[in-house]
Amino acid sequence: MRNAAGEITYAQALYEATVQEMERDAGVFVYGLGVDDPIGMYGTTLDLHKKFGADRNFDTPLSEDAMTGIGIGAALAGLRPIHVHQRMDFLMLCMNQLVNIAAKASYMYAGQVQVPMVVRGIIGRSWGQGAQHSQSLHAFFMHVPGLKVVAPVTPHDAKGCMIAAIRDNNPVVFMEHRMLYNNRGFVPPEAYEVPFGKARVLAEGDDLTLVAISHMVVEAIRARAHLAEVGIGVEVIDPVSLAPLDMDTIARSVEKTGRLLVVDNDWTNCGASAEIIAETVERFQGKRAVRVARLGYAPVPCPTTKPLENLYYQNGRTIALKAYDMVKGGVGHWEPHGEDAKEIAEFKGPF
Amino acid sequence: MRNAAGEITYAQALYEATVQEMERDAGVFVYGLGVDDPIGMYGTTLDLHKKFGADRNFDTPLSEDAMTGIGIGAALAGLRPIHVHQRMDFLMLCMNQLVNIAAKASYMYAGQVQVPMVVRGIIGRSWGQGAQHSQSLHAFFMHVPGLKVVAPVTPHDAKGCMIAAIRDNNPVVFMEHRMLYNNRGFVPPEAYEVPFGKARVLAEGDDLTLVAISHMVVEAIRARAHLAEVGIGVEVIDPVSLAPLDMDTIARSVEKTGRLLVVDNDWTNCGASAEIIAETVERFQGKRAVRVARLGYAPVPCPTTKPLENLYYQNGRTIALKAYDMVKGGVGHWEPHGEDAKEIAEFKGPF
Amino acid sequence: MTPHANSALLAKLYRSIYRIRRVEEEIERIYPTDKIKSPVHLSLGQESVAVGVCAALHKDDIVFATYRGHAAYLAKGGDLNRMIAELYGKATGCARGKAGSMHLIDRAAGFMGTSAIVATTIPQAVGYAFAMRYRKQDTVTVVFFGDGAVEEGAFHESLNFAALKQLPIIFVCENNLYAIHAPLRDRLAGAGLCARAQSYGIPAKRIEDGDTLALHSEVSLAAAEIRAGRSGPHFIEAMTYRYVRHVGPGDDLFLKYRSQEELDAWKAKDEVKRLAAMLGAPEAQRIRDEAEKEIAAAFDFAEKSPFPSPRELEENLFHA
Amino acid sequence: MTPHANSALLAKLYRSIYRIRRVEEEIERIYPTDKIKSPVHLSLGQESVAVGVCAALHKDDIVFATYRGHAAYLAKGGDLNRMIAELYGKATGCARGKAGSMHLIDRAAGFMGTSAIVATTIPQAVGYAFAMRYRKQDTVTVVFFGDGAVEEGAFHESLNFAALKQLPIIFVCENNLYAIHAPLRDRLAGAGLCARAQSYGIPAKRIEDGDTLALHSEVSLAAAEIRAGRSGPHFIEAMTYRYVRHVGPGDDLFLKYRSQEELDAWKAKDEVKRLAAMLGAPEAQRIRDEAEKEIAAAFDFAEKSPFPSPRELEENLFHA
Ligand SMILES: Cc1ncc(C[n+]2csc(CCOP(=O)(O)OP(=O)(O)O)c2C)c(N)n1
Ligand SMILES: Cc1ncc(C[n+]2csc(CCOP(=O)(O)OP(=O)(O)O)c2C)c(N)n1
Ligand SMILES: [Mg+2]
Ligand SMILES: [Mg+2]
Repeated sequence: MRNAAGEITYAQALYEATVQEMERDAGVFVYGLGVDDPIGMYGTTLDLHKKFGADRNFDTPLSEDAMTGIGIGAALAGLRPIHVHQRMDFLMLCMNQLVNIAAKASYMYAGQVQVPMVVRGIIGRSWGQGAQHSQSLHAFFMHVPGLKVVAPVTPHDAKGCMIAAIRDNNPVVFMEHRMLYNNRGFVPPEAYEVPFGKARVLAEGDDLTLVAISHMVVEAIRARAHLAEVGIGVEVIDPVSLAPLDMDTIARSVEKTGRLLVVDNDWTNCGASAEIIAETVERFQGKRAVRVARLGYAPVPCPTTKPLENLYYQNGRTIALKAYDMVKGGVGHWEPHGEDAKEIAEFKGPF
Repeated sequence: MRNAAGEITYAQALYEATVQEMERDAGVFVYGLGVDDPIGMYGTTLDLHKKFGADRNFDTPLSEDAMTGIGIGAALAGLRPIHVHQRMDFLMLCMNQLVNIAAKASYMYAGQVQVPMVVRGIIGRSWGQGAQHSQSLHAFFMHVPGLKVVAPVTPHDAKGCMIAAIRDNNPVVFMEHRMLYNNRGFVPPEAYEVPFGKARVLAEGDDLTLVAISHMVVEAIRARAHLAEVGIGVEVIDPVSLAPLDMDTIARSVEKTGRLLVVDNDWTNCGASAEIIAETVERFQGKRAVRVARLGYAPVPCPTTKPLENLYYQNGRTIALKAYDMVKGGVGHWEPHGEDAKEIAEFKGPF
Repeated sequence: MTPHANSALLAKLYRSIYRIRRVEEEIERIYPTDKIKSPVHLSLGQESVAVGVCAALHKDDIVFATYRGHAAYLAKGGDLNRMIAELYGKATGCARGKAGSMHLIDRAAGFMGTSAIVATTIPQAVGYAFAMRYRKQDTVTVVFFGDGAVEEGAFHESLNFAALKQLPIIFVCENNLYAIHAPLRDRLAGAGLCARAQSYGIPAKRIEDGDTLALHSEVSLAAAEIRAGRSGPHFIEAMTYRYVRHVGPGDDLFLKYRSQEELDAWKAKDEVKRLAAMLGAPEAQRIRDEAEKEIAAAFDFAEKSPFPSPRELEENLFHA
Repeated sequence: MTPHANSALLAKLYRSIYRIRRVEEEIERIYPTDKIKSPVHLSLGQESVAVGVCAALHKDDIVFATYRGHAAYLAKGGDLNRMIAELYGKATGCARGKAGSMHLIDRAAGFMGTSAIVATTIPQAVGYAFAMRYRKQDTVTVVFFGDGAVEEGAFHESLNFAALKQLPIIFVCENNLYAIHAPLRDRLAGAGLCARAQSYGIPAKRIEDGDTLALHSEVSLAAAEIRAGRSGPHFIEAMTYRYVRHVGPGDDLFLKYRSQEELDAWKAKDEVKRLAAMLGAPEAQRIRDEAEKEIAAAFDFAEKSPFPSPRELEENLFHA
């Protein structure tokens, strides 16, 4: 898999993490619609049943609600299930088990049980995914105490977070964005954990802190390049884990820049961006005046037609414009130019 | 029902609204577990089947997921269903239909269909309701574009919001707190609508704006009384409707007081309180320094034992203390005394 | 072969099935140009189910379907121009380009929409049937869904309620043997799909080989019973087969989850060919010529239509 | 009456059922004092189901149940002191007072918990059974649920999966004829509960009259088959009846959703009395005396135990 630079894709990183953990711990198993089919969930679970047996990588009936409960039951019995969903949207069928059981079991039983379960959800985008195949909805899982939520962006973090999630003794919602699957990056071949609750400062800058979530990190980096051309220095932060959330790293950056823009891959209302802004201002009030703003999905369901879909999502330009405004105080006009995202326009499946 | 002052209870107000709308519009019907039983959902649906026939007020199998879809289908056909849930917690079984269908149908089909449906959810509290019978979770519904969310606190608003919700051509999540059912207040006997998106300033004050949601409004008023004793003037705002949310009224108040405390009947992480704080600071930044804070459920599932349950919820004293701190800048110590909530301690069912 | 098939009915069925077949083939042909920027779940091979069922319905009967909904939309009388325009993402589309292939709708034709989340339209259809009964209409609701949908809890909850209230609905399960790449036998325990429905006291019938005429007569009977108030819901398991991939155009035998033999066996009993043969050459040719013109015009209409304007992004979220 | 009932078994069953009956009665008696600040869903009248089923299980077999879980908890060997302390909200409770009556647990006894959301423990039990099979254990999982749970989609999804994978689980439906105030006939279409299970190919048996011995022998057989690897899941519909209200103590006949006659008919075949009669007076009296002492001690334990300390509020959310 690895090229000369030791790089593999995001999808390969997930595969590698899963294989290494399945080798290490006989209790780890992978299940969900399509995990043992010839596509193998974009390669992330490809042929695991051939390697580890049909008990440890199996397809399920279309029964997301019960299959979630079944994972919880197996976890209560000491196994380590990984439940895979082709789209985050399908998790709406799992909310009862996730919110009412998985999140609460440990607390409710005063720590006598644990639910070491990983729920992988893939975020769809582009090519007319539309209203029901493009949601992220991590705000739901962040809202409920008892769940952990991670959204790694790089192949390195995908592997490390997956290993950490599998080893975690609590339910972890693991968010993957389909548009990240083909990204390549250096990934150490051995097993390692990326700890939850540690944000990454991906690029430094003095003028504005740009926190971006999941695939929006890619757009944030494009925005940073745009802004560099006009002399604006942006610090880009990837929280990696959303619950727990590393507010200290974000606050440290805002301490320096005085400005915070949060770009989410989700709606803003009661979203992760609201949380990060609220927590930041609670910390800084009376100490320092900070400028804050949020960007996210347009406040509607996702339309399928390309011209509207393009407007629905934030991108390097819209982010750059907002940041420019925040730094320049709304004075002056600017039109960022240069490369736009290509992976979106070029994407044609598999779905 | 009415006493000499023209007062009825919150539960009676809901009943009256429902009867008046059922009389006005033959398409309105009420369904859900227990709605036609001898308890009649705390009286709010009592004997409606006797008055309007079994088609218009009927019990259902325990099938919340499909029964939600069935309501949506009936609404698509032009009826006006009211789906009643004894606990908000059960709505976790309805998320797929609410989030993936009800919220999206109008937009997805470019306005060719509408889903005029009311989803009533009752929030449980006290007497050991515990982790699975005490959740509010309105943040979920606020997060998703296409749903309206209301949480009336007074009998007057309960009636007016219910009538408005029934007449609304969109899905409305209607939140009722069980601890409000016996509260009495003046309610006009004729039909009227309380418009969504208009907050109420329940009491004026110059020092701090206190936005409280659902049952927390009652505690906010207690907190205001405590604070009045030490000369702190609190403006209490009840948003009434959470989506749409009347940020203008809140901002107008904060403009005056410079301080905003939001108390929710829910967790704070990615909650309504995060949204209100974030939106407020986005508006005021650069114009005026405001102090903000959030209070809500302790960040755990709800414990059943009384001593812990008492700590789990905010109350008049905890709110007053927080407000005191915000006004006094953390200087000085104060112990509010006086009456505490009685309805909680005295509550013994029905469940 | 049903003895009652008269030639008018045959012509109607052939017109419907040929048109759908050719629309799907045209979509396949156009797809590589990227003009259709949307996942398409083609009905190729499965057309006869929608055709046989919908031909037995009245205009004011209501149909709900799934993301694999082109055939049902067209068979129920959905506007072809607006469907192709929808696939192209154009403002003239049946949902102004906001919904794509997975969410077709045509209210005028009684086609109430589809969903990309498996099994979700089943309860909606039951709710629509509830409204018909509530209003004492003598119309019928039909809901199409795949064999995979039967595994979702919502299917059961829906059947139980429909049976309890004896609602005017026909459940049509398009059993194409697979959910994506997973064969039914790996997903479903027990005595089969009809047994599921029967456990709710719902009369259930399995129709083999995608037999258009058998489906037509079965649904005609069921609908007549329902309209006459003599029965509640019916369940039909329509055996059928998908010729191309789960999503997108083209063959998928290389994935090896199904065999060439299986595919060939189904193609040998292709209903488009069978109905053509029954109808006879001249009549069939006339129908084909007409359809070709209409289809070419529809793609042309879609090509020439404008995209929605940016201000439509935030429209239609709520109704006043 | 089962011919095989020997006196040791009878004594065991009577000990179990009498103890549960008296615990529930004591809870009823204490309840008006408000020392139990928790909704209680009493098993009065229904004890025999848990007793008959659990007596046929091994200690390392696993049981899941519902908010109406006192009987199953005790029958499986759950600690009585810790249960009463839990109802009192004390730190010595089986969940340190955090869970109350609706969420009992005793891992040492193989009682894995309950849920206040109907039907939610069914898939968890299936998952636990999956883990047993995964590890090639010869243990069995039993899940108790009410007749109302059968209407939830999760029930069907769970049965389908358990049957597909032939998991070591026994589904025990406590059919007490009502879900709160709603009679089963108003909620369930079709041929009854066993037919549902059978449609998944799961062997199903209905046991009448809350017959403790019949339940015991049925579960013994099913468990033996499962342990021997000769069968997958079994389904048992246990007919039973609730003597008091849905929640809380006391009579509810005044609500008129059920009749005095119905209640009397069930009380006439009360299993506590029946087993006492079969066992004979001196032995039964000895068992009763022992139980009374134990129960009194348990309430005393609960009374004297401390409440959890405030710092426990935020403990146990996560595991390290
Ligand atoms: C609730 C849900 N789970 C999973 C999926 C992913 N998915 C899309 S189509 C499909 C297979 C459905 O099979 P079937 O119902 O037989 O319909 P077919 O595609 O064969 O017509 C699956 C699993 C989905 N869309 N919705
Ligand atoms: C999912 C869900 N829906 C509704 C309720 C409210 N509720 C609590 S108990 C109950 C009746 C359940 O009846 P059944 O399963 O027969 O059990 P029983 O109480 O008779 O033992 C209902 C409707 C709930 N707790 N969970
Ligand atoms: Mg299929
Ligand atoms: Mg019952």
